[in-house]
Amino acid sequence: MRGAARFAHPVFWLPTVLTLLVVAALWSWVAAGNPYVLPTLPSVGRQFLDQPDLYLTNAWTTLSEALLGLLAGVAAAVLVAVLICESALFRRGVTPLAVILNVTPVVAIAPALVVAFGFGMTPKVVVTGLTTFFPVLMNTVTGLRSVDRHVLQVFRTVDASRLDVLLRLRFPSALPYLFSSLRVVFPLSLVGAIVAEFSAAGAQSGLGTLISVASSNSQLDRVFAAIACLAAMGSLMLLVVTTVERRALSWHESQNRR
Amino acid sequence: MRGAARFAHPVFWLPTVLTLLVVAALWSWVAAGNPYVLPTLPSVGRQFLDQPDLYLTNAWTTLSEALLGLLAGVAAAVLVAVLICESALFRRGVTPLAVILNVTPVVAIAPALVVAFGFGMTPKVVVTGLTTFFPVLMNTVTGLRSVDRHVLQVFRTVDASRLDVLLRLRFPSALPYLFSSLRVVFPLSLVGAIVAEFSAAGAQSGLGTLISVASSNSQLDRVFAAIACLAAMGSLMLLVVTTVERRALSWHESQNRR
Amino acid sequence: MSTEPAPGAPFVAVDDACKTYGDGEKSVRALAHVDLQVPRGRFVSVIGPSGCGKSTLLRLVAGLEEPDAGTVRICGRTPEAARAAKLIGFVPQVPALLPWLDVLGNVRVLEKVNRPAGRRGSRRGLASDPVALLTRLGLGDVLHRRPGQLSGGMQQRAALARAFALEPQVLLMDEPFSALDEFTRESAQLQLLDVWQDLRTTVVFVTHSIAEAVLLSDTVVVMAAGPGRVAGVVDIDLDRPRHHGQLDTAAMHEHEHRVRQLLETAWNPLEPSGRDVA
Amino acid sequence: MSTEPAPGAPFVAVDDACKTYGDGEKSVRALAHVDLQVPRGRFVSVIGPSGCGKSTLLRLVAGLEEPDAGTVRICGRTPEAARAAKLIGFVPQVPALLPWLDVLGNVRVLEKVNRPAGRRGSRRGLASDPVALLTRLGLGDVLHRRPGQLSGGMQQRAALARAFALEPQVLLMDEPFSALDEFTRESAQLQLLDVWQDLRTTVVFVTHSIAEAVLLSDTVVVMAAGPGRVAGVVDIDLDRPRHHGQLDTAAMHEHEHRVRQLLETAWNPLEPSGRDVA
Amino acid sequence: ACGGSDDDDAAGGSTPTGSRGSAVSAERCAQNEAAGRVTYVTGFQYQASASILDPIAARALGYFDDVCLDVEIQPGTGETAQNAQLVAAGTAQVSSIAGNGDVLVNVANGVDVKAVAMFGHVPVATLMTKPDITDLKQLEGTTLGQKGALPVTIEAMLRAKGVDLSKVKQVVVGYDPSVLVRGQVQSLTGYKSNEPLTLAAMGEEVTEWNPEDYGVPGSIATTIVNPAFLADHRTAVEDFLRAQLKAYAYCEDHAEECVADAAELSQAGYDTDHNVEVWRTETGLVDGSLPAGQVLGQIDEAPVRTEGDFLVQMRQIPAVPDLGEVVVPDLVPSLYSGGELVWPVP
Ligand SMILES: Nc1ncnc2c1ncn2[C@@H]1O[C@H](COP(=O)(O)OP(=O)(O)OP(=O)(O)O)[C@@H](O)[C@H]1O
Ligand SMILES: Nc1ncnc2c1ncn2[C@@H]1O[C@H](COP(=O)(O)OP(=O)(O)OP(=O)(O)O)[C@@H](O)[C@H]1O
Ligand SMILES: [Mg+2]
Ligand SMILES: [Mg+2]
Repeated sequence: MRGAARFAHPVFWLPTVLTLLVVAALWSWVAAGNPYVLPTLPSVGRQFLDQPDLYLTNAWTTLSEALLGLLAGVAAAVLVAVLICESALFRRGVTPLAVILNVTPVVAIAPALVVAFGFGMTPKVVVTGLTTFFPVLMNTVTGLRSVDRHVLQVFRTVDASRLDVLLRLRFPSALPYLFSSLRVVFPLSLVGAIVAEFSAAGAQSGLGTLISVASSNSQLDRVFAAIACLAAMGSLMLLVVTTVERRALSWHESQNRR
Repeated sequence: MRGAARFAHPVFWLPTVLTLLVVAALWSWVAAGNPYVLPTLPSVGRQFLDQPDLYLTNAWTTLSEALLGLLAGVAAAVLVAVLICESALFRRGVTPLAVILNVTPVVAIAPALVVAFGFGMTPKVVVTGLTTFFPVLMNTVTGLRSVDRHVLQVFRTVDASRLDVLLRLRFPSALPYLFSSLRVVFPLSLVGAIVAEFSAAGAQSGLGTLISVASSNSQLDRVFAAIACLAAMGSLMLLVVTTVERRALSWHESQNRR
Repeated sequence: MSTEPAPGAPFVAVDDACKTYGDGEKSVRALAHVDLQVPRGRFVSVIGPSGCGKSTLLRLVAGLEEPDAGTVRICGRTPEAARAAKLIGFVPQVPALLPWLDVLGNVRVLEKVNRPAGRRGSRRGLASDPVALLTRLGLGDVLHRRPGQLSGGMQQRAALARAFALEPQVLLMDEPFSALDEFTRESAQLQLLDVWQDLRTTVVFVTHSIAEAVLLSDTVVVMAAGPGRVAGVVDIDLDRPRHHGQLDTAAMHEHEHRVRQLLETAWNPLEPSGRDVA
Repeated sequence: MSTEPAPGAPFVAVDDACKTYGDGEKSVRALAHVDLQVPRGRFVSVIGPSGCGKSTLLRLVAGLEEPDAGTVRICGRTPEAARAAKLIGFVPQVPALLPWLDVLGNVRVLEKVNRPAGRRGSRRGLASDPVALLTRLGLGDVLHRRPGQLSGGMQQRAALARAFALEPQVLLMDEPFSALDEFTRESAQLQLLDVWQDLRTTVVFVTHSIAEAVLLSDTVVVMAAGPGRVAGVVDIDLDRPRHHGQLDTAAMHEHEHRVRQLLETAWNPLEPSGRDVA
Repeated sequence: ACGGSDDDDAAGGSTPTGSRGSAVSAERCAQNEAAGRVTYVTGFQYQASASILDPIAARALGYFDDVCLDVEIQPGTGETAQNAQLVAAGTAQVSSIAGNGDVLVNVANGVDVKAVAMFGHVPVATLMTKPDITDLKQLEGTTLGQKGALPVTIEAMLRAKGVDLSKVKQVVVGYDPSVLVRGQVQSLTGYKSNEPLTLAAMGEEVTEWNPEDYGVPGSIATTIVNPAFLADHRTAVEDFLRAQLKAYAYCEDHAEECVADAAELSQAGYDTDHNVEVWRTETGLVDGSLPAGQVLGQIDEAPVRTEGDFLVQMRQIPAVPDLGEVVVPDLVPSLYSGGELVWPVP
């Protein structure tokens, strides 16, 4: 109830709306002077009105790739973070690998991905997973380590198993860090999915494919309509994470309102 | 002294070396079966031996783009994080914008970047900056808010100025979060620079350009030699961040060794 | 000096203050209609059962919480204005040190933040020499250790030094000696009395030790819980300076006894199950 | 029961333990050649000036720190083995509650983590009913509040309940009542004595209150600082059960006096500048 | 989620075809079916280029069905090296690649594919300038926009005209051809069948400088196959090309219908009008450059060698690979009889 009321209050949405209006004004001004660089806002809007289905179905493709990739990437990152945190040997072994995966440009390994995973959705999910992996890994490692010394001592005096320390102590302590990274990777997963659609053969649909096709035809209005979809999805994902975070971290200083 | 000795000890480097050996073995096995997907390691090595200059100069170009972008992106992110943390209005206004910037694919805004920044290094620095901006922003915001309640109260009783609270209290409290994100964005900045070279205007050199040309010619050995450069640079950057972090956060739980 | 209130008016005045934490079903009434008047330069101790709202009252005076009803005035001003005038020194119940600074740094950082207070020009030895201050508190050897490397009592003393160094007009202290042994505590008490007398500081001092309250204070305020309220006030009309040798005098015992009685009535109705188990 | 040591052997034995924190120039000698023998079922208090190494000693016994030299044995085993056998209950100097769990959750989580101890089968009321335990400690109304919503004393009592609920064979407590008022403290003391007598628990109890140490203990160990060492041991040969009414008896005073004297000599050489200011 | 080959509705072209196998003998049908699913990767998405639109149409028209082929069409990303690698790895069996030059570069870099057909005999790349440029020499001291690397054919053209390339500033531009119109670059590389059309549609007038006018060799749309697949299932490759060529001919007359088929396949937005133009332009280039006496699709060693020598000269490859190993010249001619495509196949 209070949550919903919060959203309805002008203080909540007015700044957002105002910023968007300012951006729109700036946009229109630039677009008027540079019709080849930015499409006009009405022409972008018309895209949605003319073919809502086109954007909905492609957005859905990209969103489902992004969400599956998120699931895989976040799960893998948390798992590896746990292993890194539990074993320095593992950390030294795996960190260089993680960096390699992180800096390898997708376009370079796109053929390998298609060979390994076929033309379907899998390579896109893999790319998205790789994109989300590193930020979550780094934050979760720090989070798992940021355990209050005294509480850890209490747990150690009762000979808490590593699993208990992990699940009941380290994991909750890591949540503020984990959520910070989730706020990063939820929107970022969309970028991962799009880049995968750009660069791996076999992309039949998705906003990335749409942007790629539209830009090869110089259909600026379509490109930017797709970007608008992405921005909307990204903002929504961020809102979801923030809302869950607010509930899950009500005990943490970072959620104090002043 | 102790730092240097630490690196020299086998416990430090052996796991890394072992992992790399295992990866190399796996690699060779895959490359033998699929020479079109992965080049053999000797052929990659030969690339370096044959043309060390090529890789050094291009790596330097990419590195300088990445570092400049990092500087800009991290500075902007910390600044915006401070503003967000100081004003809820600003947060509501600016967050959607940040998401839009974060999810916009570089390829789509490449023309706009050219118009705005010309063909030089600037558009790459801008793209790199945008890549690094969001992770740092999100973590720094959480960090600036994660201030111990009691310490904050003490500061408030002496009517500490916002600036004092920020510089002397919030900022140090945010350091563990900031460093987590720096560990992410230092390697990530290389990806940003490369993507910029792929898609933004005016790239004449840089590992991204090298990869893009080589991969369109199926010169896998060259592609992977460039990736090896990236991985080496990324690992080095990570090592630098981690070392600085260790010193700067010696007071923080996350740096406890067990 | 602009900090002088109207003559006769109390320096710290809490009028009919109420404070409830949270809302709805889960709300907690921490304070109900609490009055507290502290004339300038007075040393007032607040004593009461655990959870009765002593810390809340102190935070209210410091302006760290808003009362739901009633008013708080320091020297005739709102707590915010008093903070802006750099009148307040606060020792919270936990040491609340900055973990990234050493002991000396922790004392100095608050001085720096409090800078405009320096303009009063009345600075004496204290603030200008935090090292001496820390040394007197027995921390001379650990000036450059970080809080994480200190014992509990050392942390508490560092927090104490930090507040003393501010030379505040009002010193609000929340169980500042709870982690100190008898002798270190005595030394710290003496130093507190020094600060108080030299600066004519007004002190509001939360403690659980009846003896300490009686020894140090002009007035002991006894609070009761459920909800937090003032159960009684005991004026300690003993001569100054007092010293620990007086602890066993009849006059002292008499006062202690009155405070203990008040406290017992304040405590008893609350936790009926507490005492009958033996 | 497998936890029985060889007859006559001390249950908790610290032999010639040394502990230095850090290394190089910045090192701190916290303990030097400390011996401590606690027979099974004994109640031993440790008292000493702030920073003399009491907490360090307790952490050494709990196996949370390794001694640089010397040995620690609990029931003939290493602290690690004792922990594995779920013999130990520890109340640290700070409450160390989990901020994301409510009071009840904080008590239960440690029980769950300590699960194999349940297999001892000897569980009595305590652990099986944490709500009753918390109610007796005056926390019956705040079972579902989180640590951040509790007063300092409430947090300390929650930490106390958490340790009691474990029904440990050895209870290591670091100033567990420091944030409690006189009456709440008395009630908590009584409950501690209950636990101790019912379970034949061996207690090592760090406190700053001489009266408390004398009232509760069989033996008071007085420590001195610089570096931390045992300055003297006072056996309290008073009858059990004792009660607060005895506080003013001559026998009690006599013991208190001896402890105070030991403590004073332990304290005095350390901070020569501390007392001469008056 | 792949290909359109699962939805049978897509076969509803306007020319009704016979049932499965109607155009082949039972024996050949069995041979083709033994090849299993044939994966074809297009050059770029479902764009109406030669070797993209025609296979799509062949599927839609049911031609593949008629020859008992189970074809799956996967959209490529425009990075034709990826197509070559996928074919060499066997992930795809057949693909289209920009031209012979690309085949040679890939093969020279160790990617093992065979070229079985090609369509146009001119380079597809072009250099656009504003009309005020009347001599390429004028480009010295100006900025040239390209898409990642200057196409060798353009480079050769510029060199042939004596342009000092060190005096031309090269920059990489995005997909947006308007950089030329806005004067940010004075020349811009592109595909004859894309950017000029786009600019024309914007109403902008540009000059196209075509390499073939300066004696630079080139080709459009070379079909590559996996060598092992070719060895094991030659009839399948033959009949794939047969169906593709038949569809090519059909689409020359029914451009709108074929583009509509592609549009239907494309889920990511399709500019039908633009693509009809693309198809018309490309077929014009293909047909216009077909050497006399050759059949459509025919690939011979000679033009490939010319391109190879050219690439060696331009330092793109160290040496021309053994063309006997790369080019399969006899496959396409065998599809014809007396200049006519054989259909149905006996
Ligand atoms: N983690 C640490 N690193 C370095 N020095 C430490 C550390 N913990 C404690 N010390 C030092 O060891 C000495 C003993 O500390 P300890 O906490 O045991 O004292 P204590 O007797 O418990 O004091 P208190 O009564 O104030 O709690 C002190 O000088 C303290 O500064
Ligand atoms: N932030 C908070 N949110 C909710 N309830 C709170 C909060 N702070 C304090 N309370 C409640 O208010 C009451 C008074 O707390 P307060 O800390 O003022 O007690 P206290 O007298 O200082 O006790 P102690 O002697 O134990 O420190 C308690 O019931 C406590 O649970
Ligand atoms: Mg309190
Ligand atoms: Mg201690």
